[in-house]
Amino acid sequence: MTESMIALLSFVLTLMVFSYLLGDLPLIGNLYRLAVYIFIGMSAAFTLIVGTESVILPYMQDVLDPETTWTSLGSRADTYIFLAALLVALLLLLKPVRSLTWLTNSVFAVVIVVSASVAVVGALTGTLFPLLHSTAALPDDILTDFDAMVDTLLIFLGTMTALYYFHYQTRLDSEGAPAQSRMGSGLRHVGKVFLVIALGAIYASTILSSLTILTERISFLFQFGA
Amino acid sequence: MNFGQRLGIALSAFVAFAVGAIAVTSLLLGDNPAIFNNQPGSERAAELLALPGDVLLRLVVIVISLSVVIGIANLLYVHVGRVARGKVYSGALLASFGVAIFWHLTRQGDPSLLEAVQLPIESSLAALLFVSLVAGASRVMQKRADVWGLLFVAVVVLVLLASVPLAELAPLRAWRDWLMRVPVSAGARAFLLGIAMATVVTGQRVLLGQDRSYRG
Amino acid sequence: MKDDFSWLDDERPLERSPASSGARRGLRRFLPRLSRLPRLRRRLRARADKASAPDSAAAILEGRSDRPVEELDNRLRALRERSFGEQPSGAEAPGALFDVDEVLVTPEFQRKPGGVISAVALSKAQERQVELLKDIVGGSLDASDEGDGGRPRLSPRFSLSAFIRLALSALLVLVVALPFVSSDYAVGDLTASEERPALTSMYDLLDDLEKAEHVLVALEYGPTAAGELDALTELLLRHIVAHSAKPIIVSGNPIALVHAQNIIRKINRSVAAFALDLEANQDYYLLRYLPGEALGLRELSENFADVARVSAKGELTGLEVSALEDMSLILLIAESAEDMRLWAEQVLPETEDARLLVATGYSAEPLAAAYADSLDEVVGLVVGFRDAYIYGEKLAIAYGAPSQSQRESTVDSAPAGESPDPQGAAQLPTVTAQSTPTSLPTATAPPTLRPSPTLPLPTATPPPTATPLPTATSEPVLYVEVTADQFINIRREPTTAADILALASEGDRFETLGKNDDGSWYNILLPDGVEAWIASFLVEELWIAAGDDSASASAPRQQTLMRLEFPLRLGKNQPRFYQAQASGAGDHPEFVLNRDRKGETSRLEAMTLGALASVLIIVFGNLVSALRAFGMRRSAGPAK
Amino acid sequence: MDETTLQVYSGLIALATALLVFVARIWRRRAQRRIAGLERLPAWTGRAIETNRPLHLSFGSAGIGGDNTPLALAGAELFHQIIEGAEAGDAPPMMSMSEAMSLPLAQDTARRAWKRGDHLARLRWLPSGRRSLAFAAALTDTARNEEPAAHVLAGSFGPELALILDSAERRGQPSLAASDQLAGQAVAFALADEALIGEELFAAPAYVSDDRRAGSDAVVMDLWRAFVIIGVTIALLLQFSQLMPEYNWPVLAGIGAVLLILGLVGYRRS
Repeated sequence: MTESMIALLSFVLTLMVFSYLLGDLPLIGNLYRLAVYIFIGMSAAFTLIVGTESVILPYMQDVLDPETTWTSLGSRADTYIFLAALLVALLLLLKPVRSLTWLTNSVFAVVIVVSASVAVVGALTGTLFPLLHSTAALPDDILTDFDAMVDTLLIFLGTMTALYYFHYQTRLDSEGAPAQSRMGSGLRHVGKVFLVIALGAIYASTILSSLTILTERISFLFQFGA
Repeated sequence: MNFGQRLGIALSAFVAFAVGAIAVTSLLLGDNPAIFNNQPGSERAAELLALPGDVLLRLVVIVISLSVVIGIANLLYVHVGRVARGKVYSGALLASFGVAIFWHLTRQGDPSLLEAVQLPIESSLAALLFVSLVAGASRVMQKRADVWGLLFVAVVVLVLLASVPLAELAPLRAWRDWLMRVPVSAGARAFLLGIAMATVVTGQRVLLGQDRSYRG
Repeated sequence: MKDDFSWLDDERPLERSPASSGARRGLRRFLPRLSRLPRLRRRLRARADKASAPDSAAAILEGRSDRPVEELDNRLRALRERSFGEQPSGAEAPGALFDVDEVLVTPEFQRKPGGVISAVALSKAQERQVELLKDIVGGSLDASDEGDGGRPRLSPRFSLSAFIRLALSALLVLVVALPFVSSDYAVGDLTASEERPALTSMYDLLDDLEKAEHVLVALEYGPTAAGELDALTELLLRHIVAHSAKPIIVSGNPIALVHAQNIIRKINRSVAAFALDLEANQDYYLLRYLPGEALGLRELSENFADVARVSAKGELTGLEVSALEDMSLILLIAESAEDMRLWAEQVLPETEDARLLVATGYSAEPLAAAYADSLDEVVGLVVGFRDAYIYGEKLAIAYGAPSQSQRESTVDSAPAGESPDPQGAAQLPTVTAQSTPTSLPTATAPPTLRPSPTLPLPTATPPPTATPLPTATSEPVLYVEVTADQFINIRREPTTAADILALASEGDRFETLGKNDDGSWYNILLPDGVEAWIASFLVEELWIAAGDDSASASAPRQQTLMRLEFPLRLGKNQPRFYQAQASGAGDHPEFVLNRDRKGETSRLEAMTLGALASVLIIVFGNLVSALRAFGMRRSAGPAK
Repeated sequence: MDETTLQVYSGLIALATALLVFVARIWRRRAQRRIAGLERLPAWTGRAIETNRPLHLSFGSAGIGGDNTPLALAGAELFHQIIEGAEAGDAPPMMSMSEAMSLPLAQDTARRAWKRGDHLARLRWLPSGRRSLAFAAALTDTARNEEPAAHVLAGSFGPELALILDSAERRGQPSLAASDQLAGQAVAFALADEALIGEELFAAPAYVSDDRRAGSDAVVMDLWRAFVIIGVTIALLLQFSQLMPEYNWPVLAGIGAVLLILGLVGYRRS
């Protein structure tokens, strides 16, 4: 495809998507939908292509040709792993068959459990410990630098109260409705301040991100038009 | 619930528990000889400990990439059905799917279709987000006419203004930097810690064979 | 009537009915009275919905518990069930429920001949009661919708809110587009953007890369964020390959890998004239896609050697690495903070002494900063387009190119397509003939050249002898000044097939000896006395008196000398004419020098305007809502 | 903290959590604070039944295999309860996801909760992955075509959530949104009718589920939270005491006071 073709197609499709802003007008509204459906089809195709070419095909080749090995485990192990994976995938496809649930459930359990253990291990070693460590650590200049001390304490206070905000268990008041102690609800309010500030900042950053992308699109439209 | 079903549940719960214990141990402690006090042979032991996790990981990774096929099948199933009912757009979807596959097979991985179709549409949609986000932010007080809504909007406005390179707004940048460094950082940490803790707890429950998803 | 509908009771889970008797009582009191004034009623209800005073109608709804409908009058209940139950189903439904704005009766009552009304013969009084019932049903339905959805019942098409939306969108897009129309709308001082230490350390680390060092580049973004992160990616990749270091690109996003090919293609295109093509599995590596997010990354960190074995196209890469520790740096370009979290969780704990550089978009900044603070491994952080701009400026200055602010003035006057047309794409990137205001005949555009240097070059080679211009010997000396805003090539012969001796950029002046036959090339004298040729449509003639030192030794001239000292690499296998002199400039500065920076300034200006406009809209919209809510609260008070 | 220490501590915590999860099942369920978003769900389900329109339940990019596997499972548990409630109606809920591995999960959830057999056609996989705009754009069209009675978006969403919520808002469809991505949470907070922020989605099963196993999660999370807060507070105080040795006694007294207060609070609550 020539560069000018690419530019022209991009131009037209960009305008088609931007027609969403005009709302549900007849005809124009359909342009947006058309672009979206084209987009979904193509995304699916690309996902399929890359997934197949970079994972499945190499393994297939590996299985078919015992001379090559793609992993350090050796060709035979690769073959077994691949065949086992094929079997698992096949069984997942059979999930709707009720009489096989005893088998498909067990297979599904393997997939879920391996994924969950990766998530658990990652969350423990990658997020929980480092973040707690840095929250509980004092900077060296804490005693000499008043600002640093205030900031550290604020971060500590904010993190802890915001964590406490999520606390679920509570006691019941005399009428049987969930109620919280005055101190508890005070802490939760402090925590919520930090949470809402964080959400607001993230929201604004997201606006800036999309604004950057919009400027890129408009820049493209103008450069094409010129 | 009959005996067979009970047996099935017991089986899947057992498989989950066993595989979970192996996977966590292997992933967490594997490949680190220091776990075995670096004694002779600990290298080998560490490798052996890492092996089951390694194999399981590879297996599941392949399963996941194969699962895309299931997804595509679902997509095509839904839209072929719609085309049969005369929906034009689904036809466009199938056509673009076919074109992309055909293009790839005949042109040996020429990525220009991505450049010409996928990229502009996706970028433009991301650009549309700007309008949606601004419109949404301008309605926050409609939904939350309370102090939280106000605080949210104030922070949004502050951060946006601080991104403007005007000399008059320079003090705002200092505020914004402090905001990002202290309260936002604290809030973000709380979110991350909370989610990490919840992930660990829910994950452990799943590892113990206590989840509905593979039990019934 | 009761018998007609009693069967429904068994099927419907009554306890899930959205309206409570409390709400109903409130509505019973309100609605009949107001039904005479439908518009007022609607407005009041919309207001009441927003007000949260404890005794407004909305509050009654909010405070309801899911009490059973059994408490309702039996007939009323049946009527209600009937009217709901026989809605046309899902996909085909015209959305009648949401258009009940104008009606007090649900549409089905009128539409269906076999409905309640025609089935029963009613007296006048009964009819009035039915009207009342319909009123209540319509009303309660309406109100319960509001209680749930919390929005006024405006039809989505051609309504006021749709109009406001349209106006708002148009305003935002127009404001953002202004800087591209004219530079008069620039607000703020772009040069004021300060440099952050995290950016400097990132720059320094990349600048210290040695030849053949490996840099793991994690491209964790798809086309979604291409508009924001492509600039950064391209810049950082150029910086890496300029040092002949080798980027190893990985991604958990399949589309990102395809997109990466496009970015590399773009880089290649810009340096095609120097025969510097980046070759896959040699100058860079595009590894296979890592499926399963966390799982894929875990696999990467535990079995890097295996992952590095296969390229995205399923070929063997021939890469000899054993573990992630072999990477000099890890550069993570991520669109979301979650990607950064994934890397922090799955990769960093598994690698010793990893040094992670992070480039993200704005949306990830708050979290990325939190992680960067907490993790010692993170040694550099750049965020968003503004940092890309600063980084680019820094790089350009270090490599001897004019900074963007210097070339700004011509950006608007030469609006060539961003993706350069094939003509001149290679050796005269993105400058088109008509864009250069020149008094010279510009009929002959240079011969076309495809990006790949292996293609035969269609050359219309004129004899390299110069026909002296009649004026060349007269007292004022003819100079040519470069007007193109790109780096242009100065060649040994008046043909695009000839060697490139040097690069010149906008504002450079050269003493001119003459032209070739068809006037498409100038014969110029380089400062060190070497004769060379430059394409005429890229320059402008300039007469400067020979003795006029102030003119010939003016600032632009000085720039020329400086710039010509910079390294200029020729085609492969050809001797270098000029040797690299700047210490930090890497092996192949062409990668950095030939970056297309068109429109960057306008984009920054557009962002400024866009941010200001959105602040205005947000503040105004919320002010109106807050005032209305305040007004509601006060007006809803007396209804107690 | 070096790698080995990290690993050992993590292992211990994982083990302790496992024990707690096991033990927590037998504890009496206590009162929980209110989460407004979850309280709206029955009303929306009711409306879906009465108007005979489907609910739209979405996993977003949460799926088996990612780091958000537990999130997907928590979402599935929530969806299970919603579908069970909606089963009284005729329109089977629609489930969408951008991660192919959540298809079996969704299908399974639907099959368990919706006993009649016509749910298969209501699953929608859309390409693909985290922050998928194809997914969001397709859902803007869903909001228009299928007119769901309400959107329950409980999974992993990025800023693209704004497109979905915006189109739902345009058509007057109520929405509940929850995400593990912070950008998604911020968007949900501003645009959705109801938002579950932070980890609230993980606790949703404890609110809606009839499954005691899932219901005990919130208790364990609370225990961990208390542990973390107390631990970090004490760590910080100890560091202060090291910095200022002369104030050792007041600091230790402070720690004692904190523990005492927390103990008292805990005692009063139980």
